[in-house]
Amino acid sequence: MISLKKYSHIAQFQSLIALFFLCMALALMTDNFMTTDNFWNVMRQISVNVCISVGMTLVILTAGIDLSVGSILAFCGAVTAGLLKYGIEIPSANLYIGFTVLGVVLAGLLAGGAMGFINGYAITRFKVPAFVATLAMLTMARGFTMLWTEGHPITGLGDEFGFLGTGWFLGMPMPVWISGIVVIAAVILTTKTRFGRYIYAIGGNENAARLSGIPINKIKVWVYVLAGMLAAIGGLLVTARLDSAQPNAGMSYELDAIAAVVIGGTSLAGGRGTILGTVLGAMIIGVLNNGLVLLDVSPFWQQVIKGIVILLAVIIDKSNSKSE
Amino acid sequence: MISLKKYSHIAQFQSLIALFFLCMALALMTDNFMTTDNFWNVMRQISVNVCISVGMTLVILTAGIDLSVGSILAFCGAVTAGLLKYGIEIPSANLYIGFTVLGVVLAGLLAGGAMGFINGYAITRFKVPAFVATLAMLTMARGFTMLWTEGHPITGLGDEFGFLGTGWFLGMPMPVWISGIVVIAAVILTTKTRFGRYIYAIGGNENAARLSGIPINKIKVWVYVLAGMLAAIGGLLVTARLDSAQPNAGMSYELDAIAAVVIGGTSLAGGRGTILGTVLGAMIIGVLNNGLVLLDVSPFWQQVIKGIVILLAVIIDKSNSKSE
Amino acid sequence: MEALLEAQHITKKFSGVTALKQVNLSLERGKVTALIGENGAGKSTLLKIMSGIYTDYEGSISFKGQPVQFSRPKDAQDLGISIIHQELNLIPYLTVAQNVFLGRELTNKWGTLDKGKMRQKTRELLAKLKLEVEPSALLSSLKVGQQQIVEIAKALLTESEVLFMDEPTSAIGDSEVEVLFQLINQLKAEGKSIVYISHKLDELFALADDFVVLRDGQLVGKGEMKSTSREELISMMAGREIKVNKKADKTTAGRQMLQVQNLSLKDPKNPDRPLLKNIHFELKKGEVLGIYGLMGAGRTELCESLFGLNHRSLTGSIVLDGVESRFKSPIEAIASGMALVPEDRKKDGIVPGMAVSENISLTVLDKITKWGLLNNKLATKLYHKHVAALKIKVNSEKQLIRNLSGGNQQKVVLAKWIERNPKVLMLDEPTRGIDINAKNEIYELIAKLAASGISVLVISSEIPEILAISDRILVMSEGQITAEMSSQEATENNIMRACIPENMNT
Amino acid sequence: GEQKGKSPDQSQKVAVIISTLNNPWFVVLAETAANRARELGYEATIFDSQNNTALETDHFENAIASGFDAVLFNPTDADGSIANVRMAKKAGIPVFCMDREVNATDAATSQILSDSYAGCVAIGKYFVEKLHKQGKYVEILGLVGDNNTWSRSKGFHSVVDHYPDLKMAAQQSADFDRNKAMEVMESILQVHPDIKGVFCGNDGMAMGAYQALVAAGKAEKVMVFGFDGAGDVITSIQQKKILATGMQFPKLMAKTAANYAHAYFHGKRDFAQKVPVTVEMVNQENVHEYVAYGSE
Ligand SMILES: Nc1ncnc2c1ncn2[C@@H]1O[C@H](COP(=O)(O)OP(=O)(O)OP(=O)(O)O)[C@@H](O)[C@H]1O
Ligand SMILES: Nc1ncnc2c1ncn2[C@@H]1O[C@H](COP(=O)(O)OP(=O)(O)OP(=O)(O)O)[C@@H](O)[C@H]1O
Ligand SMILES: [Mg+2]
Ligand SMILES: [Mg+2]
Repeated sequence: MISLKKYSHIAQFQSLIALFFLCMALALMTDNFMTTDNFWNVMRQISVNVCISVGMTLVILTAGIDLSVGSILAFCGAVTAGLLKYGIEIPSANLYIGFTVLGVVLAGLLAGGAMGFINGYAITRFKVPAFVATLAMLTMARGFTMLWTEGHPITGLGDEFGFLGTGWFLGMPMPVWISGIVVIAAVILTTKTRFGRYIYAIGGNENAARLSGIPINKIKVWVYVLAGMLAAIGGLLVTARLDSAQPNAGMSYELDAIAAVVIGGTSLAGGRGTILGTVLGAMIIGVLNNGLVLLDVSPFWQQVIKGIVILLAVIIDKSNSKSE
Repeated sequence: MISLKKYSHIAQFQSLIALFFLCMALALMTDNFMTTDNFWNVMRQISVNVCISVGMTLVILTAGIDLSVGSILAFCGAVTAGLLKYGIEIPSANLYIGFTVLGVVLAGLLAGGAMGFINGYAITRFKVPAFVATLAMLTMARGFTMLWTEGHPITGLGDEFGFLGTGWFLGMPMPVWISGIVVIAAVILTTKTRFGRYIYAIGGNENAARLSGIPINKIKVWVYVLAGMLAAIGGLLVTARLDSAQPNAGMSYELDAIAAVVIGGTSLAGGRGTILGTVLGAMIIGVLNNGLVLLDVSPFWQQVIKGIVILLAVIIDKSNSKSE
Repeated sequence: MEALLEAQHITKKFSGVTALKQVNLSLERGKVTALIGENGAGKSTLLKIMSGIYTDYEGSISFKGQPVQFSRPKDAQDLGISIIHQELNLIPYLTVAQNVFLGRELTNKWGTLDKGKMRQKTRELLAKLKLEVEPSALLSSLKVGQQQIVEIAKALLTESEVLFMDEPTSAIGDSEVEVLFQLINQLKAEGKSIVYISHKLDELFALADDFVVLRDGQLVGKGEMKSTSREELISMMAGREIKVNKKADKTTAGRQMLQVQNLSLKDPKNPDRPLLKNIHFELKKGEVLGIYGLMGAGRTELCESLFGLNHRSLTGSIVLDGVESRFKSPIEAIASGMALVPEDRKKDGIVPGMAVSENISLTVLDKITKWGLLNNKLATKLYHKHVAALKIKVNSEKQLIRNLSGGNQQKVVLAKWIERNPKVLMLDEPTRGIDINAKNEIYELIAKLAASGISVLVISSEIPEILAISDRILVMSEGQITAEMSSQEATENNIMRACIPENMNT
Repeated sequence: GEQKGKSPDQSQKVAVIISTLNNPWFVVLAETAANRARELGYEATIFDSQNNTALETDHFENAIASGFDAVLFNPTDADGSIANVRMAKKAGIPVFCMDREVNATDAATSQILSDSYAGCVAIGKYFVEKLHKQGKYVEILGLVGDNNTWSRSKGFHSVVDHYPDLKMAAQQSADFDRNKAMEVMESILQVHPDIKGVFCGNDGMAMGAYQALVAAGKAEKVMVFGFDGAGDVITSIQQKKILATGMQFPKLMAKTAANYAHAYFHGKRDFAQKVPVTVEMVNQENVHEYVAYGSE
């Protein structure tokens, strides 16, 4: 029995194999999968999930979870679009503040960070389980989105903003640039910084981390803030791509994000996993979505097949890394 | 670092207080909350969530989770309705099997049990994390429901079947009878039987449970089977109440169920919690939903308020049991 | 005499590591066999195989002459083979009675649990073991030592013919050990066969008939206990001679490093009975202060309080190096030069899923940071420095710490604090579950650290250990300091006298 | 945009992109469109946008990448879907909107629309008439973030709000869900047992509200109005349970869209930008003229 244990620190290895086979199969079964166009297609489509999943990875590494990312995405998208289009007007004070694109982007990030902060604060200060705190935020942020938009989409945001979602730069779509930068930053953060090391330590054994003098609460709050900001970036991308902020955007995106994280080999118990694994997980899901359409599978069957593939991807992962 | 562990077995105590205050507030703010009619109303409305949440409690006590209950509910409702209305017809064999109400109820339970079994099997045999296995099932069962119903509701199921959802018996609505029996059975199961004891043991320390000779895998599979069957009962109730099986029934019911379980004081880490706590949790959610409508709160604000109440309910719980 | 349980040519490999090589073990009725060996020698693994926990191994096992093949722990239990595990295997949120009966619950005629009877039986069992806790107490409210006795009770519940005990005394005090020994002798008299693992050789000489020594997974010696000596056993275990060092007299004239005055700790549950009461002591620079006490005496609470953990319920004064230091968190304590090696290694000491080198650097990440980023080269250098200095047995930098033996894990935890060069190093049971060889190394290390100017506070439940390492000894009982003596004055007798709670004497 | 080089005899591929398949009305729309396209000799594929504009974008991209030749399109959002239609246009692919419009006249090749607003104006008028211009009523909204919810609600209120004696006792959302509508209605009835009418944003919710009224023994006293023209409700109107619904003609719209695509492949280019398909009110008097999702 040869064990792959030696390689178990590259948990994403298994995901890579799964992705490879998936791509091979699709390349054989359709003409259109292996084209440059379709490649950028898939990459652009996964870019939102990649941003959210990266944040989710950080959260899950600390043994937490964030169910609110989809709602935060919607709220930040709406805030961004609303400020860009209408600015802030306070008639009583005879005040009007207009926003540049950079301004609204920062405002969106700030909004996402603030919601993440509330999550983190409830979790660390009041010891609310992450599942519950973020479940409550899922509901609240959706409500705030409705209140802010009054249930209507905000549309017509201009080309400059739209460029972030639809433009190309140096032969690569903007969303791919943005998610790419997010990934690289997150890889550095997790592997090369103290902050990253602390994330793993907290997820691996919170008691030991506390007794080693790691500021558990501070780190955790930051992790949720980052997850909120990354959801905001996702919201930005979605809004810019559509030239419209939809109040219903991001519904159940949290499940896709968690699926990407887990398929990518990160343990829900915390302490183990990598950003690159998550990216592979997101790619598997993206390729699958793309491939099922290319293959003309009926929408009803698509759901069944997607479920089966998620299961298989994780089973392959497990059965290879077990071997003890 | 000493905690109030002594009282943690009456975790539902806090939920009771939260429920009490909620009811008091509503009784003061509306005339119609404290009426017999409205009482049965709320009880009937929570009966589905109670059934699902009881199953969810068992699963969470073993430190698992079941995201697929909503989809299983929809599938079983559709199977029940379909068999009742159309039976099974195999033209090639010149075969037609009709079903009685009892027959379809059993068939629905069987379908739910079978899907739960698949969850349990994937989790125990292939070591797929419960989150992923049931996430995959969430997608698959929804797909199967669509395939079975072809996307259309199955309607016109007859009074005998409808009685299960809308009838009264000895002054109590049938759904309340059914969910009441489920609760009593589950209380006995968890507190008075070996099976129940093993559920707590597995959630408390799986390794220790294994070394004590407890058949971990068997118990876990059974727990998911039960969760599936309880989702099926939920599906039955929904279908019978509406006289119609809706393919999109049960969407995101899993979140409501988990919220009920957690508000009821059960730990997501497993090993701690009670069925009665969960029932209280479901009542808090049900009373809140009812109250917000009675007060005619705008739908936009309802979500915000619901999120805040969930958070508060859990914070009260925690801050009283913390005291470190 | 026919063997009751016999294992032949047992070989067991863990991905890469060979834990056992062709080991034979034969157990007879009415005999206590001591299983001896260094950390990682394979003792626990052998017992786990013989009790049905590991099922994939080479070799054969026979019970009463019949070959048997266990496929799960229950199979062994059914034949009458019980095991007390080295690690506690109990469910924290169940009660004591529920734990004792776990997997073997009694039911009444309705098929439901017979709770009354189980509680009753548990009470009897605990009385036999002289553990005064309610069967309905939650296990998590018990101290480690009490939990270990529950674990023993669990194994004694059924009438077993073979009883494996894997370091049952590692967490309990001497008086409980006494009780246990009486029990073992009684079982032996009833014809039971017992295997006893312990690193405390004195216990083995007092108890065992036969011995078996394992080294690196191989059987290196066996025989009768009475025809061997301590020195012979140790040299068999280690493959070389070992001298147990005695504490050399030392006059510590350093300045005051830590002054604790009137320290009291409230118990939020039980305000009348404080966990710590008017604690008063001083620690000089470069001094080793030993704290002895029975289980539950409050020693762990004292260290935790000094380390900033219980600051809300704490009153009194702590002066560290001339500065009033009531820390609000470990972060502050560490920044001011405190360090704590906790009692429960697995739970509080290590991050099991992290590599050895990552565990070492966890407290000193600033030392391996360059240009704001963690630097692998510096981390490797740090790792090699400590592996060499502390003789940590480890395959590679990347090896996960959970795959190390207990002693080596402990050394890693020590390394991560030594690197911070603390003013005061607190060690809570630093040698629990650690073999003699590693123990001596840790003793030497403590002496070296003290010589380098670090003040050390050591908690131990073993009197010889306390005597061997301390310059001065405090004895605690029920949250109070009941005696203070220099190591010259200290004897087993006066230490024991000070640690017995008063109400027990009356 | 530049034309794809496929000769008409090669099998053309038609994408049917639908806002959601979670509602039978849209399933009918999708399947009719796909089946009609197949009848005309084309390959047809259904895409489910799951009410998610971003997913809709993915579908458009995938459809363009895999060489579809026309899109029969049911937009998720009038504004949010514009970018998607433009993308197809840029790739030289004609888009025919069905049922819902996109708020741009230069994007889709043609839009075959059912005017929810106007339909609900008609229902509003009938509602006023049946309630004799006075009394308490309840409105049950669909998903509050969905623009159909609002166009229906606004159409209804544009009429009803002119009658000061018609008092809206409660306005609640039931997410287009039958079960939620029933539960919301049950609760509302506790506070307002004296309502005379219920207007629901779709037929599923109308059925749910009706079920609640039956359970409360008020089915006779309270008039229920729906919108869509779903099978259940048509039957219920025949049985005098539900008072009226707005019949949109999904089958008609879907067939028209598929026929337009067919014409497009044969060279036709001069399509009307908007082709309204009137929403007809189905009530107990004229219900015999209708079947589910269409007319006799
Ligand atoms: N699950 C496992 N996976 C990999 N290696 C293991 C595992 N369990 C034990 N080992 C290795 O097998 C060897 C024997 O371990 P074992 O626990 O039997 O030692 P021991 O003699 O009981 O030591 P100690 O005195 O520290 O308890 C050690 O090298 C250990 O690292
Ligand atoms: N969680 C708890 N529940 C109840 N009592 C506790 C708890 N923790 C500590 N105690 C009590 O606090 C006192 C001090 O405990 P502490 O852990 O400091 O003792 P110790 O001397 O370190 O013992 P040990 O050698 O067992 O670690 C004991 O009387 C113990 O019974
Ligand atoms: Mg061992
Ligand atoms: Mg202690």
